[in-house]
Amino acid sequence: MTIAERQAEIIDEFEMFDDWMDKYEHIIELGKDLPLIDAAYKDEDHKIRGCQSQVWLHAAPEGDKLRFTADSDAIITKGLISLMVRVLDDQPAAEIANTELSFIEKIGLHEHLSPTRSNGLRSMVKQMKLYGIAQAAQQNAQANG
Amino acid sequence: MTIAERQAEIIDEFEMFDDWMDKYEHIIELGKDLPLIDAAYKDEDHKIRGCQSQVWLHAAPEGDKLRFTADSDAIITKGLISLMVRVLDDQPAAEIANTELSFIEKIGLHEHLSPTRSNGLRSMVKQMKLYGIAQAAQQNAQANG
Amino acid sequence: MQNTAAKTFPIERIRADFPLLQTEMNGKPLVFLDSAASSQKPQQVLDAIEQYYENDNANVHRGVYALSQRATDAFEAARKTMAAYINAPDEHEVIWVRGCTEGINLIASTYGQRFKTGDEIIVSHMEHHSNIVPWQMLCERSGAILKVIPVLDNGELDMVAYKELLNERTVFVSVVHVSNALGTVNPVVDICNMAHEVGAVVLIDGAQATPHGKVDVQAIGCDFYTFSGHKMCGPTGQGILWGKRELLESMPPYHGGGEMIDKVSFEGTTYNVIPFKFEAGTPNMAGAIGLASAADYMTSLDLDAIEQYEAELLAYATGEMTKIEGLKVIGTAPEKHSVLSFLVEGMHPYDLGTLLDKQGVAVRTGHHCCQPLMERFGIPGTVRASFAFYNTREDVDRLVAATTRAVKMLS
Amino acid sequence: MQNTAAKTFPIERIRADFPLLQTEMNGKPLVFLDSAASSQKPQQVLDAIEQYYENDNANVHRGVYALSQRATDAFEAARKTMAAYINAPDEHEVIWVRGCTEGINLIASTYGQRFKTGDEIIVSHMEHHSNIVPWQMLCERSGAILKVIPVLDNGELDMVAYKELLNERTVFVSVVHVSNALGTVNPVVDICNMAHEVGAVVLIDGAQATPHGKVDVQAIGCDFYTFSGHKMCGPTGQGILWGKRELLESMPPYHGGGEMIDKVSFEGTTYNVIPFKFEAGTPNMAGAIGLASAADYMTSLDLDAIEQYEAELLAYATGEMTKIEGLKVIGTAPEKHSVLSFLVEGMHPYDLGTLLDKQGVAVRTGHHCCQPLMERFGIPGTVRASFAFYNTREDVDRLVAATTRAVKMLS
Ligand SMILES: Cc1ncc(COP(=O)(O)O)c(C=O)c1O
Ligand SMILES: Cc1ncc(COP(=O)(O)O)c(C=O)c1O
Repeated sequence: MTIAERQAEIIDEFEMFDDWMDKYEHIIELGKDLPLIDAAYKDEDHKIRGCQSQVWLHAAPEGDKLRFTADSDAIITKGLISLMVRVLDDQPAAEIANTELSFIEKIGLHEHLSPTRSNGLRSMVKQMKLYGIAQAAQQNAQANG
Repeated sequence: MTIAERQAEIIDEFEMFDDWMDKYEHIIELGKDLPLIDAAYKDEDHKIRGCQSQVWLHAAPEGDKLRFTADSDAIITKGLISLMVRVLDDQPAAEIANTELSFIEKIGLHEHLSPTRSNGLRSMVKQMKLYGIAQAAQQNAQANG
Repeated sequence: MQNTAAKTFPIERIRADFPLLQTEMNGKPLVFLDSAASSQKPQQVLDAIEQYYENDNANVHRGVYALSQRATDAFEAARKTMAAYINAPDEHEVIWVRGCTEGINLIASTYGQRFKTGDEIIVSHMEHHSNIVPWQMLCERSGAILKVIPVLDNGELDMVAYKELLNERTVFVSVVHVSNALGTVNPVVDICNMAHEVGAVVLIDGAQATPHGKVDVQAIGCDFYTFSGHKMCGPTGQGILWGKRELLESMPPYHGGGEMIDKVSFEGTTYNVIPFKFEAGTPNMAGAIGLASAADYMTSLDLDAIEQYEAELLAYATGEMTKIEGLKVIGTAPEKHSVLSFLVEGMHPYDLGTLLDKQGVAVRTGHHCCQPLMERFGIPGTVRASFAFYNTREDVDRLVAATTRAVKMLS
Repeated sequence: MQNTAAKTFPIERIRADFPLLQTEMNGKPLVFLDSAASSQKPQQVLDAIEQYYENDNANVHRGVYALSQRATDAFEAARKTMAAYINAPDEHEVIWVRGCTEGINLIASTYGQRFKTGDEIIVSHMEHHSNIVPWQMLCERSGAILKVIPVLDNGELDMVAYKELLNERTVFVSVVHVSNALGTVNPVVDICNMAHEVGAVVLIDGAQATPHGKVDVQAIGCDFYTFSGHKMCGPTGQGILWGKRELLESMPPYHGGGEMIDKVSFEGTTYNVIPFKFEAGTPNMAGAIGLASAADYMTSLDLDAIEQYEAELLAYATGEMTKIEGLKVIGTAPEKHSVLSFLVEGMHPYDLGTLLDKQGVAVRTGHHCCQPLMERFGIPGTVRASFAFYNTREDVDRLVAATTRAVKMLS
C-alpha cells in the first residue's frame, strides 16, 4: 500500500467511531499493540523531548525504504505514534520526504500535533520526514555518483 | 475676620459665577492682583516644585500670627494661591495649624489640589500648615519655658 | 457531609457571574479545575474594564484635563484597594507589576544588587520556577549561594532543616506561601520570624494565597509580598509587589523611563518617590482597575467564607478521589489550599489529562513549573485539579466520574 | 482646502466605533487631542478582550485541555499579527513586553550586559525619558559613555553631528522614530546605515510611529524596534519588542521564571528558545489579543490612508493655529507626524491647558517626558495637541476657538 492508501485506510477505520471516548479507546489499543522499539535505542540519542510526554524514534534504511520503530511513555501518544509508523514505515524514503500527512486532521486528532501541545509528536513527524529527506538525498548521490 | 469667615466670604464671592470661564476669569484677575513675593525669596529655598507649575512661598511670624507671601509662574496657580493667602495670612499660627480648608472644594476648584495634579498647590497648603504648627509649637514652648 | 459553609455560600449566584463557566468543552458542560494556573473572571471585572475604556481612559498623572484626572484618580484608588486587600499599612508601598514573576525579578534585580560573594539566599524545594530561576541568575551575577529547604514526604517544608540553614551569612529568604503543585500552606509567620532572627529579609510568593482567603502582610511579618491578579479573578498582565517602605526607599530603581524620574538631564538624573520609582512607563491602567474590581468582588463574598467553602470542597474531593483504586495524592500536608495533585499507578498524567479533557473536565498535567519538586518525589509530573470558590460538589463528582472512566480505559 | 484623503476617509463610521469620543468633558462634547499620551480604543478591541475572557480564557502553553489550547492558539496568532504589522520576517522574533519602556529596558539589561568601560552609546537630545534613563543606568553599571545627537532649531536631528559622533567605539545607537514632543519623523534608514558602518547595533523607539502609518522594520534596517500598544488603539499594559533572531539568540535571558526555561534544577537551569526565553511568567493574554485586534482594526482602515488623512489634519491645524497672535510652534521639521506643540508668548502652558480643559478640549501640557529637549529649547514645556485618525477638522476648529479664547483671557 502507498502512503495515501494507508492514510485512507486509517480514515475509514476511524469513521466507525462517533464518540470521542470510543476513538480514544481504539487509540489506546493501538498503543498497546505497537511493536516496541529495541531497548538499545531507547536512549537520549533517540529521544524526542516534549513537555508532556517523551517519544523515542529509531529509523533504519532497508533498500530505498525506511523502517521505523518508536515508543512513548504515554499510551495515547504511543497510539498516535503507531498510526504514524503504520503510514510511513517501509515506504520509499523519497515519498516519506514529500508526503502530506492529512489523516491526523481528518480523524480529528490534529490537536495532538499542535505546536503548543508539546507532547513530542509534532517533532517526531518532523524527524521522520527529515530521515526521509536525508535518505533520499543519499540515494540520489549514489545514483549520480 | 477669622479663617472661617474669610472662607465664607470667598464662597459667596464665587457664587455669582455660573460659568466655568467666568470663574477662571476671576481667578486670573486675582492672580494678577496678588502682591508679589519679595524677589529675595524667589529662590530654590522657597520653591515648591510641581510638575506643571512652580510655587514660591515665604512665611514670617508677626506676634502670634503668620504673614505669607507667594508667587507662581502660572497665573491660574497664582490666582488660587492668592485665595489661600487671603484666608491664612495674618492669622494666629495655632489656627492655621488646625484649620480645615473647605472653601476650595466648595467653589469647585478641588481638582487643582488633587495629589496627582502636581502643580505645587497641594504642597503649598501643606507647607503653610507646617509653618503654623511649627510657629504654634514655638509659642507654646516660650509660654511654658 | 453537606457542611455549614456550603449551605450558606451563594454558589448559584456566583456561578452566574462567570460567563466562561456557562460554556461547553468537547460538547460537555465545562468543569474548570485549573484555577491555580489562571482563574476565570466574573462579569463585574469585565464590566469595570470596559467601563474604564469607555468613560475614563487617558494616560495617568500630570494631565491637566478632567479625563486624565479621572483616570488617575481611578488608578490610584485601585492601588488603595489592593493595599487594603493584603492589609498593607501604606498604599505607597504597593507597586504595580505584571505579575508574581515580575515581582520576584524586580526584587532580585534591585534589592539583590547589594548581595555579594558568600552571601546566602534561601528558597525551598517546592518553589515555582519563578521563585528559583531569578535567584539562580542573581547568584551567578553576585557570587551569592543558593540554599534549599528540603520538603518532607507529605509535602511540608522541613522546618528543622530550615533552622539549620539559617546563619549570619543568610541575607535573604524567598518562600512560597501556598504551593501551586501540592497545595501546602507554609508556616510563613515562623519562616519570617526565624529569618529575622539572623537579620535576613523575607519575600513571600503569594500567587496561590491571595485567590483563596485573607492575607495580612503585617500579621505575616514579611518584608516583601508579591502575587498575580489573573489567578484571583483579575485581568491578565497585572499583579502586585508590596514591600516595607524603608526597604523600598533604600533600593535602587528598577526600569528607567517616564514616571519613575524626578528630573532628567544628561548631567544626571534624580528619581521619584515610591511607588513611582519602580513604575517606569505608562502603567497598565485597565489592569489596575480590573484587579481592584476583582479584589472588591472577592471581598464582597467574604474571604473567610471563601476559604471555608473551598476547604470543604477540597476535603470532599480528596475523600471521593482516593476511593479510586491506585490513585495516590501527592501532597498531603495537614494545611492545604484548594489543590489536589494526584497520580494513578502505572498511568501517565498526559493520558489521564487527555481523557478528562474529552469528558469536559479541565485539569493541568505535568510538572506545574516545579521540576525540582517533581524530581524530589521521583515523578515526571502529576494531574492537578485545582479549585476556586466558583467550583461545586457537582464539579467534584464530574471529576471523579471522568477519572474513574479514564482509569478503566487505561488499565 | 478639503483634500483627497479627507474626502474618502470614513471618519463618521470610525468615530462611531470609539465610545469615549461620544462623551462630554466639563459639559462640552469632548475633543480628545492627547492621543500621543494614550489613544482611545474602538469597540472592536473592547469586544475582542471581552470575547477572550468569556470564551477562551485559560493559561497558555502546555495545557492538555481544549480551552487552554484555544487560548494558546489565539495568543500565538496575535504574535503573528503583530509581526505582520511591522513586517518582521519571523514571528518568533516578536517579544511581548508591557510597553515601549519595558522594551528599551529589556535591551539595556540583556544586550547591554556586553558593554564595557569606554564603549559609546548614542541617543539623541529629543529622546523620551524612557530612551535616556535606561542608558544612563547602564552606563553607570558598565562604564560605557552616553553620547547625544544634538537637535536643530526646527526640531530635526543634527545628522552632521551624528556622523561625527560615530566611531569604532560606538556599540549602540538608540533613537526615536517619531518625536512625541515635536512630531519630527527622524531619518531612521540613514541612522541605521551610518551606525552599521561602524559596526554599531541600532534600536528604534517606535512608540509614536506605529499609531500613524506603516512601519517596516526590514526596510528601516534596524536591529531592534519597540512600541506600546496603548498608543495605537490597543489595551494598556501590552507592547512589542522586535529583534533580529541572531541578536536575540545571542542575548542572556531577561527575567527568570515560568515559560522562559527549558529545564530547571538546582544543579543548573537551561533556557527556552526565542521568543519564550524573554517571556518569563504568565503573559498578558488578553493584552496580546486586544493589541492584535487593534492592529487588525488599523490595517483594515489602510495605514497609508491613515497617514495621509492625519498629514492633512496636521497641516490644517498648523495653518489655523499659527494665525493666533503670539503663538509659536515648537518643532517645525519638514517631516512630521500628528503632533502640534506650541507656546503663546508670555503664557504658561498650565494656564492654557486648564482653560482648554474647561472648554472640553483635552491637550497635554508640560515637558512630555522630554526634559532635556525642553532645556535645549530653553522652555519649561509646551502645550501639545496630538492627533489620531479619529480626529476631525471640527476638532481642530474647536481647538483654535478654545485657544483663542484662552489667550484672550490670559492677555
Ligand atoms: C517617543 C516615546 N518613547 C517612549 C514612550 C514610552 O512608552 P510607554 O510609556 O508606553 O512605555 C513614549 C510614550 O510616552 C513615547 O512617546
Ligand atoms: C506559586 C506560584 N508562584 C509564582 C507563579 C508565577 O505567577 P505568574 O506566572 O502569574 O507570574 C505562579 C503561577 O504560575 C505560582 O503558582
